[in-house]
Amino acid sequence: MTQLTMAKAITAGLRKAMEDDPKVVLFGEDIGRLGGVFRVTDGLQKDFGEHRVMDSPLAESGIVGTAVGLAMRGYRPVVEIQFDGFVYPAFDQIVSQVAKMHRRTEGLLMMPIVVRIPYGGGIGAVEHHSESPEAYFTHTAGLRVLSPSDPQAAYLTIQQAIACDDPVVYFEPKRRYWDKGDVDLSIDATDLAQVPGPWRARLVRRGTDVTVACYGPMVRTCLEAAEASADVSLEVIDLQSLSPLDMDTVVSSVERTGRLVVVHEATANGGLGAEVATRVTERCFYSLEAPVLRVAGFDVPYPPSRLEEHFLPNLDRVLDAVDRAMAF
Amino acid sequence: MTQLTMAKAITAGLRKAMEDDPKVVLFGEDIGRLGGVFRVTDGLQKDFGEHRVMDSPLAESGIVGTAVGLAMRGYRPVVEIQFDGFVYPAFDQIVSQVAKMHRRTEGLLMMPIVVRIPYGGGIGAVEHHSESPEAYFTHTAGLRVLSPSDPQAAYLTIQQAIACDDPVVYFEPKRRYWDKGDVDLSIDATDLAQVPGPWRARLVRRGTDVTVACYGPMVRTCLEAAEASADVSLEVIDLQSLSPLDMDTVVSSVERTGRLVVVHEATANGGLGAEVATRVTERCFYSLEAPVLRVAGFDVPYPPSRLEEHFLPNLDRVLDAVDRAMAF
Amino acid sequence: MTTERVPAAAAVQLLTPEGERVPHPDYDISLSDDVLRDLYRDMVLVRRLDTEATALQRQGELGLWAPCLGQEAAQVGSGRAMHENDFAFPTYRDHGVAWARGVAPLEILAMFRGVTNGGWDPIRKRCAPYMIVIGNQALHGVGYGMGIQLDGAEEAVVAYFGDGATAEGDVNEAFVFASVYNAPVVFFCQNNQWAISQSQERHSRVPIYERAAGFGFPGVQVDGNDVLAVMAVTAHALDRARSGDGPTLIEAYTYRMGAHTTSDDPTRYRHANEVEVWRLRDPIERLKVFLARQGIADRAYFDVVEHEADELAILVRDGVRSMPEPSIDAIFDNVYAEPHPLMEEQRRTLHAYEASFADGAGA
Amino acid sequence: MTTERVPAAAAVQLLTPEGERVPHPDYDISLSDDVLRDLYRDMVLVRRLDTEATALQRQGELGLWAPCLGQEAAQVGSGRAMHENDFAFPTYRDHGVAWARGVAPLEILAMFRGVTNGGWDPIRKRCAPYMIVIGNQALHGVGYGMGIQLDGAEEAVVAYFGDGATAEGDVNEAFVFASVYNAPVVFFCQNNQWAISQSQERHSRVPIYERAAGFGFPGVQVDGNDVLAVMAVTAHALDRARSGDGPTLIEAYTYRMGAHTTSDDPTRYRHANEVEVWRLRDPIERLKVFLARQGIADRAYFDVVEHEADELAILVRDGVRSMPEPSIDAIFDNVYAEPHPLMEEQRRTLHAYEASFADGAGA
Ligand SMILES: Cc1ncc(C[n+]2csc(CCOP(=O)(O)OP(=O)(O)O)c2C)c(N)n1
Ligand SMILES: Cc1ncc(C[n+]2csc(CCOP(=O)(O)OP(=O)(O)O)c2C)c(N)n1
Ligand SMILES: [Mg+2]
Ligand SMILES: [Mg+2]
Repeated sequence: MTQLTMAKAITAGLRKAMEDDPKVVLFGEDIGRLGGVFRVTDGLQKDFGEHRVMDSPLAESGIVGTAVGLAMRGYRPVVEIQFDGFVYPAFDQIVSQVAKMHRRTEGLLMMPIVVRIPYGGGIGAVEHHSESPEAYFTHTAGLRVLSPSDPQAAYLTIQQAIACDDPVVYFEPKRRYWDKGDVDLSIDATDLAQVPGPWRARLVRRGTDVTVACYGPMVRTCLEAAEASADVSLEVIDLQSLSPLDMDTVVSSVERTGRLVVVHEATANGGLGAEVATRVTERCFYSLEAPVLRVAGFDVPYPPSRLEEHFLPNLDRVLDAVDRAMAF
Repeated sequence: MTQLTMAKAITAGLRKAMEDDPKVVLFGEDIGRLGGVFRVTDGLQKDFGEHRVMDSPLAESGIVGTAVGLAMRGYRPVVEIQFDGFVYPAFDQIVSQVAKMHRRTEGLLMMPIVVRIPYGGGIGAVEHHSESPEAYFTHTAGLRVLSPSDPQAAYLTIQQAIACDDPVVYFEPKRRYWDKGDVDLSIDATDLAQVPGPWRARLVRRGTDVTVACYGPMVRTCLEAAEASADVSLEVIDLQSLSPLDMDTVVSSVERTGRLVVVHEATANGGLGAEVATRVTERCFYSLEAPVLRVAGFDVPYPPSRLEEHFLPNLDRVLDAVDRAMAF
Repeated sequence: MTTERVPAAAAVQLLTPEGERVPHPDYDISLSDDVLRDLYRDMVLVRRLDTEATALQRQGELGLWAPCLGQEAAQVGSGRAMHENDFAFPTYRDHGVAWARGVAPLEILAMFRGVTNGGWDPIRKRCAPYMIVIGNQALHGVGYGMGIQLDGAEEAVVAYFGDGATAEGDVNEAFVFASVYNAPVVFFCQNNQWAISQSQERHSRVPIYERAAGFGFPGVQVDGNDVLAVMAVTAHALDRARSGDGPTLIEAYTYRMGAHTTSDDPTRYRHANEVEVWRLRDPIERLKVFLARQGIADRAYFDVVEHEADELAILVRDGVRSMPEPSIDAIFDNVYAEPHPLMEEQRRTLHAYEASFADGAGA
Repeated sequence: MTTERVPAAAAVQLLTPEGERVPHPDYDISLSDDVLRDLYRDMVLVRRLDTEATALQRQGELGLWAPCLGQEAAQVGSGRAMHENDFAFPTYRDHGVAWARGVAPLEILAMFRGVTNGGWDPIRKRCAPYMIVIGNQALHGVGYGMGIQLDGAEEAVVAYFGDGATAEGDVNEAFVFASVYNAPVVFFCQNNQWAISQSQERHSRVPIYERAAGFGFPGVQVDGNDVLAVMAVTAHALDRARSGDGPTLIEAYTYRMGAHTTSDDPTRYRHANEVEVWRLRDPIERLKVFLARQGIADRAYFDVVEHEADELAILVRDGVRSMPEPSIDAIFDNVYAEPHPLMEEQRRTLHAYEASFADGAGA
C-alpha cells in the first residue's frame, strides 16, 4: 500500500498501462514537458519519449480526430482535454466518429480511445473550468463513461479504460486530485478474475434508511453527509460507471431502503440523476416510499467562482434532500 | 385558413418574421438560391435579397459563431443546420457562447439566435441524417428548445422563436415536413394577448386512462395510436417546448389518468423522457398507478435505413407500453 | 450567374482536353501501355457503376446515390497512384477511389442501399469507410499517418475532401497537425466547383491549392480531368510523404457533371451550358483519344471494356436487388466491442416484442 | 531547448530595440507628441495594473491572473489604433486592449476576482467580454463585421488571439468567412511564442502571418514590441477594412515575459535566459528612450506617469478588496432574457433553503 493523491494514482495507472502495452500513446495540450496543467502526465514524456507522450497543437477536434486515425492504425490513444469546458470543439469527432466507427464498420475497426477530462467545480476557477458535461456523453450510444472517486479506483479504472476495446470518456474529479488515499499498486487491474471490472457501482457505505447515489467529486461529499447524519442511516453508492449504469446495485439497495437521493454537480435538467431516477422507479415502483429526489447543480451556466459554494451540492443540501425523502 | 405543408408553414413564418423586423437575417448552407435542401427557405432570397438570406461557407461552427457576432451587432440571425447530424461541429459555439453570452455580460448582450435543425428519422436516409440530438440542448442551461408538430404550430412558433430575446434551438421534424394542415396565416404570432406563447405543452387529444407525452414527429404517431386504441383511452400531450418543459400541463393530466408514457425517437438513455418521468414522479407520486414508461429509440447509433422501422417508436410500440402501464 | 471557370495556368496537365500528350518539367511520368489501358478501363467501369447506381436509385433500389460523374480521372488517377499499403480516406462520392482500392462494387453500394453504414473491411482494403460528416476524415488521415510514423513504416495516406470541405475547421486543423508532425499525408481536394448549390467562390477567393503554403507545406493544382497528370502528381506527393518529406495538398480541378446526389436538382442553381462546356473536357474521352492515337488501344480493346462494363452493370443490378436484408439483431451488434448490459436488455426486449406479433399475440 | 527567436526580417519596425526611429516604405506614421506620450503612459499604466493584479492574486484577492507583461506595445498600439466605433474582441490576456477601449481597471479585474464572468458593458465600450475558449471570438468578430457591412457603416473590428489559437478550427473558419464576405475585420495575432508550455513551433512551421495569403487576404508581421509599428500597421489594416478592402491578418511578434497565468510555472518548460534576452527588447523602455532622446518627454513627465501609476495601484488594491460580493440571486439572474419557470422555481428553492439556516432551522 502506498499513499497517493488521485492525480498521482492516475499517473501511476497511465505509466503501468504504457509499460504493459507499447501501443498506448498519450496525446494532448501541454502534457509533455509540463506534465499537463494538473501534472497528471508528469514524468511520462521523460520516461517514454516524445513519440509516446505527444504535445498536441491547441485544437481539440484535431486531438480527437487524429486519435481516431491512430486507433485505426492499431494504437490505443489516451488523450487529455485540458478542462471540461474545452471538450466541446471535439464533440463532433466524439459523437460522429469515436462513438460510431465500430458500429459503422460492423466491428472491423475498434476505437480503444480514452478521453481524459478533468471536470467539476470547487476550485475557484474562471469560466469554462468547472463544468460537468458528462450527460452529453452518457446520452451518446457507442461511448462508455467512467468517473473515479478515490485514488485506488482511479489507479485501477484508468488502466481498465485503456485496456477496454471501446472508447471511454474518463471524467477525473479535479477538486479531488489532491485527496490522498491508500493505493495497492500490486493489483493487476486487467486481471478480471482478481478485480472487478470498472462497469459497476460500488457500495461505499452501508446504511438502512436512504440510498444516496453519487459519483466522482460528490462521493466524498455524500460520505461526509452520511457521517454527519445522526438520525437517518445513509447507504452511499458510488456509481463509478456512468455509462453503462450498473442498475442492479442501485436497485438492490433501494429495495432495502425504499428511498433514493441522486447527487451530482451537473445541472439537474436532463442530468444523469433523471436517468437513474427513471430506471429505479420503473424497477422499484412498489418498494419506493418516496419519489427519487435529486440534488444537483441549478439549471444555470456555472456561476462565477465567488458563487460556486451556493451552486454546488454540499453536505447540507444532501441532508436536506434526505430529510425531504424521509418526510414524504 | 390555408392548407399548407409544415415546410411551407415554416417558410411562411420566416417570411412574416422577416417582414416584421428588418433585423431578422437568414444564414446557412444552400439556403439561398436552392432554398435549402428541404426548400424551407424557398423564395426568400429572391424576395429579401442576398444580404438577408445568405449562403454560408460549409462550416457549422462558423455559421453559429458569426451568428453570435451578428447578434452582438443587434441582428436576429436565424441559422439553418442542414441536418441533425451536422450540428455537432457547432456544439462549442452553441454551448459556450450562444447559451452563456447573456449571462456572462449580466444581461447586457442578448443572443436572439434561432438555430433551425431538421431532425429525426423515417426518411430512409444515410448515416447522420436521422438523428434526434435534442437532449444535448435541453441539458444546456441558457438555451430554449422548441419542436413543432403540425403546420399551424410551426407557423406560429417559428415566429415566436425569432421574436424571443433568448437563443432557441428549433427542431423541425423532417419527416413531417410534407404533412399538410390548416394554417391561419392571419393570426399574429407575437400578440400574446391573442395567442399562447410557445413555452407550453398542448393537450392535443383528451382521454382518461393513460397520458401519452410526446413531441415533434411522434405526435402524429401517438395520435394514431390513440385512435387505434380500442379499450384504453389515451390523452395525448404535445410537449412542444422541450426546454423549458411545461410540467403543469403534464402533471394535471397525469393526476387525472394516473399513468404516463413518454415517447420520443431519441435514444432512451439520458433522453428527455427521463427528465419528464423524474419530474412527474416527484409531483405525482401518490397519483401514479404505474411507473412512467418510456418508448424511445434503442441506445444505439441510428441504424442503417433498412432497419429504421425496427428502431423507431411506432404505433404498436406505443400501444405496447400503454398495455404495460395498464397492467402494472 | 456563373462565368466559365478553368484550372489555373499553373495547373499540372499532361493530356490536353483534346487528348494530346504535353510535357511537364516536374511531373512527367512514363507509364506502361498496360497501366494506361487499365486506367481507361477503371474509369469506364467506374462510370458504368455510377450510372447504374443512379438508375437503381431512380428505381427505388437505393436510398440515395452521390454520382462521381466527371470526376473519374481525379479519383482513379489518385487511387491508382497509391501503393498497396497506403491508406485512403474517401468521402461519399469517391467511388473511383474505393474501386481503385479493390472495394467490390456491391460493397460500395451497400451503404446507399441502407443495409449498412460501412460496407467493406477497411483494414484489408486499406480504405476507410466513406465519410459523410464533411471534413472529419482529414484528421483521421493525419492520425493514421502519425501512426505510420510511429511504426517507422514507409507508407502514406491520401485524405480526400471537396472544395466545400476546405471551409470546415477539421480540414484546417488537419493541415496544422500534418504540418507540425510532418505526417505522411497527401490531402487530395477534388474541386468539382460545387458544394451542393454553392459554387467554389463561396468557400475561397483564391485557388484552393494556395492554402497549403500558409500551413508550411506545398500545394499543387492539377487538371483533375487528366488522369495522367493526377496520377503523376499524386505519386510524387506520396513519394515525398513516404520518404519523410511531409504533407502535400493537391487540388484536382474538375467538375461535378451530375447532381450533388440523387435528391438534388441542380437546375435550381446552375446553367446547363456550364455542364456542356465541361462535357468537352471529359476525362474518359481524352484518354481514349490518346490511347487510340498512340495505338496503345484499339477498337477491339474498347469493345472488351465496354463488354466488361455491361457485365458489371448486370452484376450490380442483380446484386443490389438480392442484397440480404440486415437482421434486426444488427441494430445491437457491434455498437460495443465488449459486453454491454443495455444492448443485451434491449435486444431481448425487441425480440420479445417482435415475437408477440409472430404469435398473433400483439396488442 | 529553445533557440533564440526573432521577428522575420520582413517584420515592420519603426523603433529599434534601442529606441531609434527607422523609416518604413509602407507603414511610416507620424504621430503628434501628445499621442506618443499617451502611448507611453498607457503602457506604463497597463504594466502597473498587470503587476498589481499579479500581486493581488498572490495575496489571494484574485482567483487567477493572466499577465500581459511584455505585450503592452502590441495591445496598446493596436487598441489605440481603433476608432471609437470600432469593436474589439479580446482574450483573457488583453488588458492593454481593454484599457485602450476605456474599460475601467476594476472592471478588468472583476472576472479574475470571481464576482462575474464579464465585467463591463460591451456595447458602450465597444469591447467584447474576455473570451476564454480559445478561438471562439475570431468568429464573433467576423459576424460582427458582417453586421457592420449590412448596416453600411464605416466601422471595423479587431479580433485578438494568440499563436496557439491559430491551430483551432474556429480561427481558420473565421479566416474563410472573413475572406468570402470581405468582412471589415483585422485579425490581430499576438505571437508571444508560447501557448502555455508549448512553443510556437508546435502550432506552425512557417511564420503565422503567411497563413493569410492562402485564405485570400494580406498578412503582415510587425515587431510586436514596437508600439509605433503596431499602431501604424493596425491603423492601416483598419483603414482597409473600413473602406471595404476586407480583412488583414497581423502577426505581432512579441514575447510573454511572465507565466501563462498565475497558476503556471514556466521554469518547467523554458530557460530563464530566453526571458533575459527579451527583456532587452522591452516595449516600454524603447519608447521611453525614444521620447527622451527626441525631447518629446522629460524626467518630469516620466515622474508624473510614475505617480499616476502609483495611484492606479492604490485604486486597484483598494477597489479589488472592496468589490461587492455577488448576491446569490445573481446565480439565476440573466440566464435568460425572458421569464423562465425553472429559474423562478430554483431561485425560490435556494432562498428557502438558505433561509432555513438563518432561522436556525437547518438539518
Ligand atoms: C458537417 C457537415 N455539414 C453539412 C453536410 C451536408 N453536405 C453534404 S455534402 C455537402 C457539400 C460538400 O461539398 P464538397 O466538400 O465540395 O464535396 P462534393 O459534394 O462536391 O464532393 C454538404 C453541405 C455534411 N455532410 N456534413
Ligand atoms: C478551446 C480551449 N482549449 C484549451 C484551453 C486552455 N488554454 C488556455 S490558454 C491556452 C494557451 C493559449 O495560447 P495562445 O493562443 O498562444 O495565447 P496566449 O495564452 O499565449 O496569450 C490554453 C491551451 C482553452 N482556454 N480553450
Ligand atoms: Mg465540391
Ligand atoms: Mg501565445
